[in-house]
Amino acid sequence: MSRAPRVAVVVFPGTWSERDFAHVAGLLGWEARLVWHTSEDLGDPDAVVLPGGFAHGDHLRTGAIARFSPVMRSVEAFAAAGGAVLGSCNGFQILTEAGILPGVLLRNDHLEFRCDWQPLRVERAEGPWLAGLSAGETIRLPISHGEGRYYADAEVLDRLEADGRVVLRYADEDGSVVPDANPNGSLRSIAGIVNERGNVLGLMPHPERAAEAEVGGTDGLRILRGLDAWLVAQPAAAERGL
Amino acid sequence: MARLTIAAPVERHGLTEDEYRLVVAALGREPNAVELGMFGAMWSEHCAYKHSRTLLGSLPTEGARVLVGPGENAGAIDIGDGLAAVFKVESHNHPSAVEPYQGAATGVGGIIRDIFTMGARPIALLNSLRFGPLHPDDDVTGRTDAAAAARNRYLLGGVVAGIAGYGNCIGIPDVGGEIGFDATYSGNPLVNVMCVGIARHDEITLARAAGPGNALLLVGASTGTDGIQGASFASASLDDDREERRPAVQVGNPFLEKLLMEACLELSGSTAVVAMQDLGAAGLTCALAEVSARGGCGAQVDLDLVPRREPGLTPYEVLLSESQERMLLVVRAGREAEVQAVFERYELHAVTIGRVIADPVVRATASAAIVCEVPGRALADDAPRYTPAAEPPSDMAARRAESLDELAAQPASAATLLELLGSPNMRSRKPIWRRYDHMNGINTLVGPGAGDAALLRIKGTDRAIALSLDGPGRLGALDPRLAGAAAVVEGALNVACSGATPIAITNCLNFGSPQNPAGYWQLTEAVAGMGEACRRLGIPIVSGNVSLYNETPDGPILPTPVIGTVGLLEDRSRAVPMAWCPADEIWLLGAPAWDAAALAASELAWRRGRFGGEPSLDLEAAARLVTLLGQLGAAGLVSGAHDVSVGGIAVALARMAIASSMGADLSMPTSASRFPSAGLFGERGGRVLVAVAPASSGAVVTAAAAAQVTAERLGAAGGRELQVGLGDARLSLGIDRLRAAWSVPF
Amino acid sequence: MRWLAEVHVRLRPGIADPEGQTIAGGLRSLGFEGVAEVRAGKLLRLTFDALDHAAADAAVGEMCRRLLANPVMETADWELRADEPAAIEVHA
Amino acid sequence: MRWLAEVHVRLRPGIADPEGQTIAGGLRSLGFEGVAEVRAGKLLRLTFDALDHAAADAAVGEMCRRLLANPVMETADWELRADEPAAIEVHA
Ligand SMILES: Nc1ncnc2c1ncn2[C@@H]1O[C@H](COP(=O)(O)OP(=O)(O)O)[C@@H](O)[C@H]1O
Ligand SMILES: [Mg+2]
Repeated sequence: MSRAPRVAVVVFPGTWSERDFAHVAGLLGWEARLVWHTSEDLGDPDAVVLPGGFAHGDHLRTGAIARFSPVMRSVEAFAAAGGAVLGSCNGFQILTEAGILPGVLLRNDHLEFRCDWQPLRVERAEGPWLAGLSAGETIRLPISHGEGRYYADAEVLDRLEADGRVVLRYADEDGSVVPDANPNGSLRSIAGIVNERGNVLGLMPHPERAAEAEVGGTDGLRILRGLDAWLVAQPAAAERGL
Repeated sequence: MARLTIAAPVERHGLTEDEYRLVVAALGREPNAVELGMFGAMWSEHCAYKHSRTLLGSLPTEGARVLVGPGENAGAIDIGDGLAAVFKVESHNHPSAVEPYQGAATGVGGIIRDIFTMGARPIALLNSLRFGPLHPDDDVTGRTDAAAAARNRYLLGGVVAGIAGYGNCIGIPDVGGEIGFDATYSGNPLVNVMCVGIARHDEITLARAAGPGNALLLVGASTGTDGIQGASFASASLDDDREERRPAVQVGNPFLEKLLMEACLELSGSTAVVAMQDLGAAGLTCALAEVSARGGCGAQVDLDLVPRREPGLTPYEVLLSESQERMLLVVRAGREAEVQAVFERYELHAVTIGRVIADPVVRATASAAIVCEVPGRALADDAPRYTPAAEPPSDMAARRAESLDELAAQPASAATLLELLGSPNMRSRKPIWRRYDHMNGINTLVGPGAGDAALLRIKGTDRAIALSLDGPGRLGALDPRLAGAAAVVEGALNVACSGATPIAITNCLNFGSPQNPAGYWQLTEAVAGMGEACRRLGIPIVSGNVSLYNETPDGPILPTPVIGTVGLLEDRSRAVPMAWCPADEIWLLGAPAWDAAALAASELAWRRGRFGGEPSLDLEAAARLVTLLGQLGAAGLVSGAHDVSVGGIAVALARMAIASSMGADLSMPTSASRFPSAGLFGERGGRVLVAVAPASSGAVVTAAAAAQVTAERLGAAGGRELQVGLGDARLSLGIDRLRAAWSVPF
Repeated sequence: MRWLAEVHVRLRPGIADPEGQTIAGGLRSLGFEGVAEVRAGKLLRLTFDALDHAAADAAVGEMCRRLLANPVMETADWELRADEPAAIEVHA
Repeated sequence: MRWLAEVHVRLRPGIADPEGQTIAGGLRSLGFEGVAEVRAGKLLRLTFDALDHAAADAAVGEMCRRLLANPVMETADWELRADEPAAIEVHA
């Protein structure tokens, strides 16, 4: 694909990672467009990002109110048509509330907000975001959330595992998935999952916060950069009828 | 809920009979109940600085970089490239004592509003906290029983959760601060929050009304009975009937403030906006009085137009409500719609409640009748200023005369180092700061726990700013003047240790009642000491806050002047970490402190029940050290630095060893062997440990000599053990033991 | 006419409730050893207009289904009553 | 014997309730225009042992006063009943 990738960054009232994503998009030579939640017009993007924050103050449940914003209709359509969607932190919570991804994110088991660098084991390295990584490797990304405890009933969890849709797990420095390395009590240490087609990724960590060495790491950049290669292999959004 | 009756007596409004007479004089008539309430709030210590304004006048506030000094919502300094750093520290001590979560949360919300009111985008928060002992056995004075300790733990938990709850939700990283424990803070915790914002010079918005006919827009939350009397409440000491006298608790709404912030920042460049003022203590009354007094004009508002959260509010309540997340904007006549459109986009309503008038009065109407008409200046500027009797505490001289020789002569043992490392005032703060989002905005180069100061990059430039918020520990108990000076010096050194140059400070003065001669003496002394140090270091004070009446029936808190320091690092690739590298030489820079008095007011002395001695600090030498550190950093001569503060050299070395996951082999000079405990655990300020690559040590020695700073080579980094030789004694501890001792939860 | 609904949002049985566990622990450490279990939920008091009881009840059910409770981990039940003047003062 | 108490922790009248306001806004934007006000509170379901009804009731009152509600901004009321096997299933 010759032109710069166009990425729609959705902004709900209370979202706060949109500027950080726009900054990193700049580093990647992407064209980032901030889309306010009341608009249904994503502007013919190549990918959609739902950033972190506290949409609607996280009142009631994280993402509970955001999922009804007009923009979500377009996000659902874009995802259904196979477009690349990334929901980080609050974005992940919104995707689950909207039913685009299964399960729900509950209050951390220790009841505290947790902001720290977190090692993660890459379980599967495919799709628009993770193809640049390799399965089994350990990466480091910042986490910053009070409600990241992934929950789904056993059936759903087993299906996710069977389909290889659990793509990131909380791990320790050497990549072992152990209870002590689980920062929020997520079932099966789940940090990130994808939808059936693999085009929608939801994860609690913040890839945009790990895109420059001077702020502590670049594994996040490796994730976002995956999009470039993936897009090259894709028919243009227009051709996919979006 | 505290609701004032119209027939409320003068006392109820916090005014004395004399002050009441001044009000009558200012009005040329008796005030009505509404006006009386307005004066009561505006002339409270909290709003009027009655006991401190005269003192604050003595502080240096000028400097080449100063764009906006004290008097506005926050100070602003030039950081190059046409950018300004806008910052201020604010206290929310009394509200936090009553409802720790909301008290701390609304404190954070308030200081953030001060920053974006100036047109600056907040990029960092810091917080300085003080609590009573969390466990009875942490208190050698034996004053803390199980119930008091439980209350202190409840307050700590609530305050930290409130700071995290507000800051994390609005999305401003909390990048640093400090936390300390002492019995005098039992039941009267200190919650000081600093916010730093960045603005282009031309975006800086002041809070001065102008242009009769211009519109007064009220924006944000609707008005309820929150915190009525808050201003006068913050100025009364916390005696036991506070449960009854408590006003309605204010509840913060960071989600709403985020929208308010984004809308105000979008408007800060606009010519449609003449002025912005946030509503804080004394609510609408204070905002109207200050914008009109600053602008030399007046304001007329119709209270019926103020959006209410609940029915039945009286004019009195509407004028004095401290409902959070509200802003007052002065908008050019005819351009209201354009401003309102911006707020609508952020799902907020901006209501025109009145107009700027030429007549310099604050006039409010309700149901077409005038409910108050008061000169803005009388409310904002004409409160009386007091200089009450000042006298050192009677036992002061005796305590300072106390000798610490015996304690100082005790051998410095590994056990003592481990004890100090694990003590509440020194142990790792990670259990606290990991609850704050400290990375939002991806500017954090050095975050909490990683250095003496936080370091944030300024995107689009090569620069970074260094931020520190620090108080003086126990020095105030023995020498409040020194406490003021030492806090300024520690802030400057924290910033200098990261490679930056301190360029301006803000301060928060937390003291007891000024009506008590000892209390007022402590305040005067601390302010004098701060001023001396700032002049000596050439650092202006651009903003600040005063919190008095911090006392309980058990007595006043330790005098606690908290200093927020902003430093500038021109080339952030020159940033200096806290860690050392293999083979680095470890040097001690600064005036030697091997004498017994170096233990005065130290953690070790306090833990051993030695509350006396004569603390000191060589300001001249400290100033030279700050300059030297700037030179060494710019020349890239030091690979690591950390200032000597609580716990002394031994704890500072342990902190660097832990940060580097590497030991060091060191020996103290023979001059230290007479008073080993003072040498290793003494806390006299003005000293820094630096790690220097062997190749650079020659240059460091030369630079130190030229700067007339004493430099002492202690040894070299390496291995898994921290070894310190002192005379014939040798203290040796593995990194893992140090880290384990330091990493105990609260 | 105006109705008052008290909606109870509860965690489904079997779903871990760290908040409830923490409260139970807190109560026991305060000396209430008899506390066997605490489950934490949400209490939402809605004041709203609807034609009649049936319509009001249907509305609350709809609000719970669409927004107030997430069926993945929560259930909701409610009490509904006409909102008398008295009640208005209570929450005004 | 075993008791079941449903404690309702409510914000005092007049205390701002951002959560309730946000939920009300959310409901209205979903088309429930009739929603006048939402007040959010906590629902705590306590299972505990006490000698008799009087003792159980006193205990709950004490728990509310000491831990469950913050008198500065909250009030608490509760329903108390003996915990029958049925009820146990409900929350087991
Ligand atoms: N209440 C707090 N909030 C945020 N950060 C804190 C707090 N207390 C301490 N810190 C951070 O923890 C680190 C160590 O704090 P402290 O021990 O006071 O500094 P030092 O001893 O190095 O002068 C610093 O980076 C400081 O910013
Ligand atoms: Mg320090």
